[in-house]
Amino acid sequence: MMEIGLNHYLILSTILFSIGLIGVMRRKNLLMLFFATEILLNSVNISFAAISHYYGDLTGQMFAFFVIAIAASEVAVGLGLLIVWHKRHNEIDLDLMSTMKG
Amino acid sequence: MELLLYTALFAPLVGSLFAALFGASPKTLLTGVVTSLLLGVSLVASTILLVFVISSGQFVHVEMMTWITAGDLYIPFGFIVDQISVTMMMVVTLVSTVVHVYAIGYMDHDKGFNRFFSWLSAFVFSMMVLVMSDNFAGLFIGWEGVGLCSWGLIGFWYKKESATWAANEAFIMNRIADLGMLIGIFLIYWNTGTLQYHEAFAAMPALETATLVWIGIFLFVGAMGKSAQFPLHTWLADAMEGPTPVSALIHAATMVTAGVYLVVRSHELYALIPNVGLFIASLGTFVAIFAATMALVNRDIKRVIAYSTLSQLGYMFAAAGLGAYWVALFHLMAHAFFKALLFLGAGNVMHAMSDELDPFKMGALGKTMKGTMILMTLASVALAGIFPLAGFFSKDLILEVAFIDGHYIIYTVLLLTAGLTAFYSFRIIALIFHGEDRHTSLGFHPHEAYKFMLIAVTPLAILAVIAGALQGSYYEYVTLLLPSTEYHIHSSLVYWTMTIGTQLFVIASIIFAYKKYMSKSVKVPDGTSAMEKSFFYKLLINQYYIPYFYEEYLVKPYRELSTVFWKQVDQKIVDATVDSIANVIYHTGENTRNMQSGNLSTMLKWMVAGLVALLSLAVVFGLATRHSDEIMLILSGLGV
Amino acid sequence: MFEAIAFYLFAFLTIVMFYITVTTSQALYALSALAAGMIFISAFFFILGADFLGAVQIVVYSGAVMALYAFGMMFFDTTRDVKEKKGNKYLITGLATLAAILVVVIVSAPLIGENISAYYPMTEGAGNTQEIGMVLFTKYLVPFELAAVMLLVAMISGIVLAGKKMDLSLTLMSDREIIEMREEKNKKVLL
Amino acid sequence: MLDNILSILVFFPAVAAILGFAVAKDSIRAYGVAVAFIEFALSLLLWFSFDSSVSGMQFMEMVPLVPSFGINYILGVDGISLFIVILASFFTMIGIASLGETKNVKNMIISLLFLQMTMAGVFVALDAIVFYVFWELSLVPMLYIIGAWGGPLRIYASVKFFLYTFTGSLVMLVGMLFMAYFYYQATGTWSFAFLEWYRLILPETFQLWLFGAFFIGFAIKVPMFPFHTWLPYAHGQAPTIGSVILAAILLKMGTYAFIRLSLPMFPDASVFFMFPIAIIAIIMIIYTAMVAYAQEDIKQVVAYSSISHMGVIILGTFALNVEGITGSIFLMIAHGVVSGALFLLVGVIYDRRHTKMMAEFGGLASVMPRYATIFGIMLMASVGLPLTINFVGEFLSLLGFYQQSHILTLLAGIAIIVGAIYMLAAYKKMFFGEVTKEENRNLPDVNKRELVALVPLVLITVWLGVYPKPLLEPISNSVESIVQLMHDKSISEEAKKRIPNINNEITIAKEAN
Amino acid sequence: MLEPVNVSLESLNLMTLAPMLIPIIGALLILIIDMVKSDLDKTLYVMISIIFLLIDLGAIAQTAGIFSESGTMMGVFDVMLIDGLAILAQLIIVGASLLFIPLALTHSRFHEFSYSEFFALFLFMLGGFQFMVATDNLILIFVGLETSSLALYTLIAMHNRDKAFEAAVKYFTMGALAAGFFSFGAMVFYALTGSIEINQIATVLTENGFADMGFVLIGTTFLLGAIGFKLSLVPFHTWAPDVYEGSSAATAGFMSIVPKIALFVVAMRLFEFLIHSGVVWLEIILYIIVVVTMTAANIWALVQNDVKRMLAYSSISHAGFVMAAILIGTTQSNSALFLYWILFSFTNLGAFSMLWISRQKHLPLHQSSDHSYNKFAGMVQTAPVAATIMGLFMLSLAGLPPFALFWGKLYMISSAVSGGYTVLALIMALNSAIAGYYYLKLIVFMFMREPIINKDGHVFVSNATNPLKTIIGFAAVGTIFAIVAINPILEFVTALVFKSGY
Repeated sequence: MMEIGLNHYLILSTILFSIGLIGVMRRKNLLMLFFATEILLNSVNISFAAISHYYGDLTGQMFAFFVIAIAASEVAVGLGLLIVWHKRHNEIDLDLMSTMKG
Repeated sequence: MELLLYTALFAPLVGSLFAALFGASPKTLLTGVVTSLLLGVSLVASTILLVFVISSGQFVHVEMMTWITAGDLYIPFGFIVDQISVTMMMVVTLVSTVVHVYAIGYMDHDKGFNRFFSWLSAFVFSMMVLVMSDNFAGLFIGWEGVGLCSWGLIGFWYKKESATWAANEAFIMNRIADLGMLIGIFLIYWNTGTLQYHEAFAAMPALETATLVWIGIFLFVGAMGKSAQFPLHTWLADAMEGPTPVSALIHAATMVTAGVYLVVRSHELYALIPNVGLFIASLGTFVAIFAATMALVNRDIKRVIAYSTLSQLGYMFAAAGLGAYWVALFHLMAHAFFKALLFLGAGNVMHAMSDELDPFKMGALGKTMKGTMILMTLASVALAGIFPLAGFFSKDLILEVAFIDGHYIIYTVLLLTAGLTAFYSFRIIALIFHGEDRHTSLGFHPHEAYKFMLIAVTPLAILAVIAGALQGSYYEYVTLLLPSTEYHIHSSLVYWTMTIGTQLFVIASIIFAYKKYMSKSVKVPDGTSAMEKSFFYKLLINQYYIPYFYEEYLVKPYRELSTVFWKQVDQKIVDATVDSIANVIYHTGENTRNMQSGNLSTMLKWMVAGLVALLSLAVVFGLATRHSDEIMLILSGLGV
Repeated sequence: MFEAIAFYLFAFLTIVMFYITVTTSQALYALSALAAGMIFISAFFFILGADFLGAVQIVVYSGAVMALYAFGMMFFDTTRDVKEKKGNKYLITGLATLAAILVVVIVSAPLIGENISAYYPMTEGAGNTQEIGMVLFTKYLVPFELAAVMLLVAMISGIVLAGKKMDLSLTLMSDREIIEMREEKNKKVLL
Repeated sequence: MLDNILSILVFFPAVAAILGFAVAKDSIRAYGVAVAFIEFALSLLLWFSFDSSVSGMQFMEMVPLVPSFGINYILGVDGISLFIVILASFFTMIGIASLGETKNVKNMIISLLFLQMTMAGVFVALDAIVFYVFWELSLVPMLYIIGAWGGPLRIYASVKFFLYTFTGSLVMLVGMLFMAYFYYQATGTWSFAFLEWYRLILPETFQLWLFGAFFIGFAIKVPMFPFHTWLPYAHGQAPTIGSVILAAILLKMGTYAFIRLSLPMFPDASVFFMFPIAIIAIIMIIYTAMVAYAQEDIKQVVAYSSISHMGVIILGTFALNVEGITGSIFLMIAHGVVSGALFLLVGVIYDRRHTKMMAEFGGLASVMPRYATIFGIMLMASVGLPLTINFVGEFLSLLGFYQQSHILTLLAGIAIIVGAIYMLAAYKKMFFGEVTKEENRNLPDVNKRELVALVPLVLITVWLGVYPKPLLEPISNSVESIVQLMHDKSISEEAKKRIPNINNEITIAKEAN
Repeated sequence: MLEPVNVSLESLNLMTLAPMLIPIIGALLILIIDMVKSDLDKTLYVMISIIFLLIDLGAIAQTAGIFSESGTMMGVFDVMLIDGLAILAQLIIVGASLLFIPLALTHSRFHEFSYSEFFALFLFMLGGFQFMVATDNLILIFVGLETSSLALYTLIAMHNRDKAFEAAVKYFTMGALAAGFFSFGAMVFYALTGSIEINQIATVLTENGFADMGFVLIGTTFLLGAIGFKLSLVPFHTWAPDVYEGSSAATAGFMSIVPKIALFVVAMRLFEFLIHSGVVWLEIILYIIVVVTMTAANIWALVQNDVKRMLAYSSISHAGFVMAAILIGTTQSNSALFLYWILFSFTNLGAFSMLWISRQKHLPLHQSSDHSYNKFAGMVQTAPVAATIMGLFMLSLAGLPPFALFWGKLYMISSAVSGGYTVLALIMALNSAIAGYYYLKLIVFMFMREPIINKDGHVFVSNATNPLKTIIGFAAVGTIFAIVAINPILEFVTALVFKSGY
């Protein structure tokens, strides 16, 4: 228990990941939704770092590094879309974004 | 000889086609004349062939061309002229020639004159094919051919509902019988490997009896249809809707006797299976009396004659069934003559009475229509079997046969029938020609038919008189082919008592008929008289309620069942199932499409749900790994 | 010992922070909670000796990303409460916890990591950053370059989408209108 | 020329159809007739250069399409397919010649020519995939013809027709692929060639499954009870020409396929399924005949009657002896001629009165005597009167099956009774009795254009009824080889007993009794 | 202290990079041109893109040549992996793009094409896809995936109307979630094996005999989620219909082909070894997913009333159909996958282009959406040729012989049969029967209905220019005469697939 093993980190990141999932599912505000997606990516990063630490292998950190990069660029595009949408409708509520269905 | 054969065969066809050319166009006397002439030619040819066959005692056998060949099946168009077929040919050509000539006069005013002759000659052609063919398939061609023609001729006046109905009835009933015949043919083929008469019959003795019995029965079923034996007899009476010459030719002289011909033709078969023969004989006897009774009370000349035909056919079958094939054939021939004569006479009467058929409305026509009266009386006498006319020889012979073979029941019944025959035939004679004049009051102005019509029928009259004399010589040549069983009652005493007894019995019933129906008291029945109320009268006048039974319990159910099949089964079940499958699929789509709500967070939920589902499956699998072998079993079922 | 304390502490903190992020109805709280959470995560990196990663985490996230978001928030003025009609709460939490449990169930099983040989082992006596650099510019050169491209793409996208040119849509204008617009523009240029 | 006459026969109409787009509307009919005539002449040429004594395939052609997957373009014709091909081209010709439609007739004729291509293709293809291609392709023009020129329910009818048959044939396709895979396992090379497949002897279980797969495809096409319900709609809605081609040719694809594929490839399965199928056939015969009797629409009567006749064909096919199969093939042609003619005749009256309800008519015999006569002849042919074309086929089919089962044949024989019943009843309703409806009083009798189509059919009906030899001989030859093949291939004792060995058929037959 | 590493250029084997770099260079060039002189006409950019794509094709052919000699090659520190799959996939990607890019030359102007960035992004996206297929390194796959996805989101949004934005946002958000899945899955595998290179993972896992089955399954699940999202497999498909409807017909057509083939290759690399090393669970899962995807998508497509949306569902169903190949996992099935996809790209691009050229800017009243069915009513009378061609594509999609897609279906089902999946084969066959209905529905509308309001047929080709017509003609010819090409394609594909050991 006091000895922190890999599993601790894995479990932690799993928990964080599911928090992210909760956010993804319950957020109706687009911006908040993006926050949740960020959480998803970050939670994974933790375990990457942990694994690489416990294996003494750098690949994990590499992956984490790239994940960060990806997250950043997603933010850029996401905000772009957000702005365009907001310009048009002055709101970013998902429930009002369902003209196509069936 | 071959040429003659072909002439005899195809002359009627030519005539028919010729008449058909004018089918749609208005009446031209030409057609009638030409067809009659061509039939004359055919008659002459047949006669020469007859002479040849008699003189030389050998056959004319030709094979025109192949018809059907498949696998081992080989069916040619082959024709044979031997004693049997030549007899039939004579009967057919002779009667039909007469009828043709007669019809020229009879159909004088009819719009469908040309059509009529076309059909009539076509009939003769098919009849010739029937009797001349040398194999069962050819027989079947003629068999169906005459069926077709009789359909066309019964329904000749197609505007009359009753006529067309009768036509269809006749056709369909014959079809039922034909099925039996077809099966018989199949049996013959698969057992003997051929359909040629001589080969097939040659092979038959080798077969076991059961098969032979089946063959015999099925063939006889076919015969029953054509010869209107019980229970397929109803169509014959209805067939009287057709023009009278048709009735004379088809439903008295020729077509209806085809059944008898078939039995005679395959005597070698029936000789092997006497039990079936006995059955045939019994049925024939039954029909004989059965029909005679119906004839007693009927109030339609033609129907009366039709029933008498039926009963005479019964006689023939009785004879044939008892193995006296040549007798049957002989009676067939004789009967053809006088019955045709009778019909044609009736035709004259109809004409005179402008198609009135109820004898009670006539009476005392003898004054205006002497010729006809003489002819019909002659025919009736012959029918009744008074010495020395044809009927006597042929019919009494049958009685003797029955007696000698010791089938006393058959004998008695037939004897009784003879009496009935005499009674009803003279009943109508009396009603038509003698007694009070009942028709003028009803506004009929009868007149004698054309001279040439009377002249035309005289040959028949002559034959009806003298045919009996030919018996000896006839026996001579026909038994070259048929089993020559001489029928002689050994003690001449018995013989004479029998013969004279029969004669007396018959004469008595004739006198009774005259007494009953020449009296002044006879008047048009109005359903009041005690007799008409009596049960038996009703039974007979309604033909034992058999047509009613057919209508109620066969025709109607069939019609209703068909409708049920269509409306309920086909549309409500079969088709509905197919459509419902499609609909189920479509509606599944309709109902589930709102899963795609278009709302983003719903979509995200779906994704997560999918993930979770997979994860839980993963756990399940993790647990299930230890049961992996069972799982593999299931998967193999899926084809994994 | 120290590690354990640190782990549990930061674990607790991150969980709380992220929980706030996804639950609060105050955009501002959410944002700050997210930022805090990010920073705490970088703490894990430092614990695990991935210093470079930690640094990047702080810089990129609490720097760039947060800045972007903050900018975005000002833009939308989401300081006010974001009203969200809740979806089926139970479903959501249910799904999430189920997912968590399932994963945990399996993950908590000890991992058989014996025969794992490090492909890019950490070399003693070299700083984490150096090692990273070494691997990054040899093995992961291509991904790195591609990541650069990706960022470029992201940048272009951001510019294009947020750009003024999107304001009037040629897609929705009939061709005639487009022509007129063009002429308008040319006039302006001439004047 | 003769070396690849089959290819010409198949693709000439298609090419002509494409060129047809360029022809002006008003003269397209002449163009169509010309093309169809040339096609017909070609098919006749095929017949004359066909050697009736040879039982095997003739005019074989072979072009590799996808050699790596064993798909080759193989054509060939034998006695079985020859006459159906001729029939197809013949009907296309008279169909176009007697075309009544005027609404964009151009599309109609072009699609007819395409249809002609597919029909020819199906019957001469000797490679499963090529066969399948034409088989499926034939749906498209028919879909268009029904859907574009049909009656009020035309779209429902056409789509039903398409999907129903499409589904069936997809199952068949799986069967084909399985067969090919089986061949691959046996020989190590892929092949879809029928003649290759013939040489394959499959274990009985496989035979049963594959037979089933193929059966679904064919049975829907035939159509066999209970898959028949698309047919009444298709016929009821289709324009005259559509019904004619459908009844005359397209339905034959199914029965032809049974003979070409199912029997030689799965002899044991054929024997195994003989009685079930025979029973289905009998149901078809009697049940549909009764349904036909109940109809009020003359066209529906003919439609159901053709289902009933198909029943006889199936029965003959599954007699598994030379007589039966020969009979069934001949009956295919016969039924093609007769039902085609009947549909044409229905079309004649429909053009005049724009109704097909029999109650609307009555007494036509006096108004249109020529029409009545021709109808009568065709009716008698359909009823199967001797010396008409149908009789030969029905006789042989029933005769053939009699060897297998007496009682079933007796039941099937009821066909000749029920057939007479509904046909005569219909004829009576339409032609006999007094003319009741005013508009019927002065209908014009059949005109030249219609006679052009009808008279040849009448002649054929009688000619082949009297002298079927020229057809029967080649057919019988080819059939004998197939039956022999089946006998040699069959594994089970039952099959060996049921399927006659040509060399001593009679003795076998004797044992059977 | 770290000693400096020295690497020889040969060992880098830079040739492997060429095909990916070319489009990227092209993109940069476009950007530069735009900087130098703005608002040049789109035709210029189209042509530049085409040129670079052609060069790219050449480069791929080059690599193909090398591959055929020396077999699979790794490059640049073994990150790049050029094998048959990579080559085939790149050929399809670039080829399809060649068909797609000229669709920008429409008659009426649309917003996206007024940007030079559009073309730049397009080329970047291709680069991303090419990287994805030409490696087995999860990092590179991930980065490539994101590069192309981000570009794609933007392309969709640039159509610049509400539906387009909605589509982009939906796609983007779900994409982000999918990215989360992907990284998690990769993480699990990394945790398992200490490597993120598929073949390493495979070797390690097989060494320890799948000891931690649990971990494997989780990893697979998450990766399946991510890949399934891109391949629009049920239940990860929900984005597809909306995105297809929202984006322009051209983009939709492109989306139905190119991203999917890239993902198929990834899936093939990833799942093949799992299935073959007896992860029965995955087999079951894939079986279920394949069947459900095919069937459900078909059933939903039945009830659509917009052609484009219908085509969206239909391409979902096609994806499911093709996914079966990965489930079956024989050489035949894998080559069937490529064959199918080549033919599919012809037909589908043709169909979408037909929609594209009939795109109106302002909808008449009777038309609920851009391409609602009743828009096409009676088309054969107003625009016969167009109607015929459209019908042709529909028939081909329905798998009617002898048109292109039939041969794909044929070979695919055959591979199922020979793989022992007879039941699956039957299900596939029956599904094509269901699919027949909705393709037929359009044909019925075009050929058997009367026009709603009798308009001239111009609307159906309003958007057409010669380039577009050429493209459509090309697709049509390809669809009709596919049969002549089947054999060479099949042999080529099979050879490559077999040589790269799948």
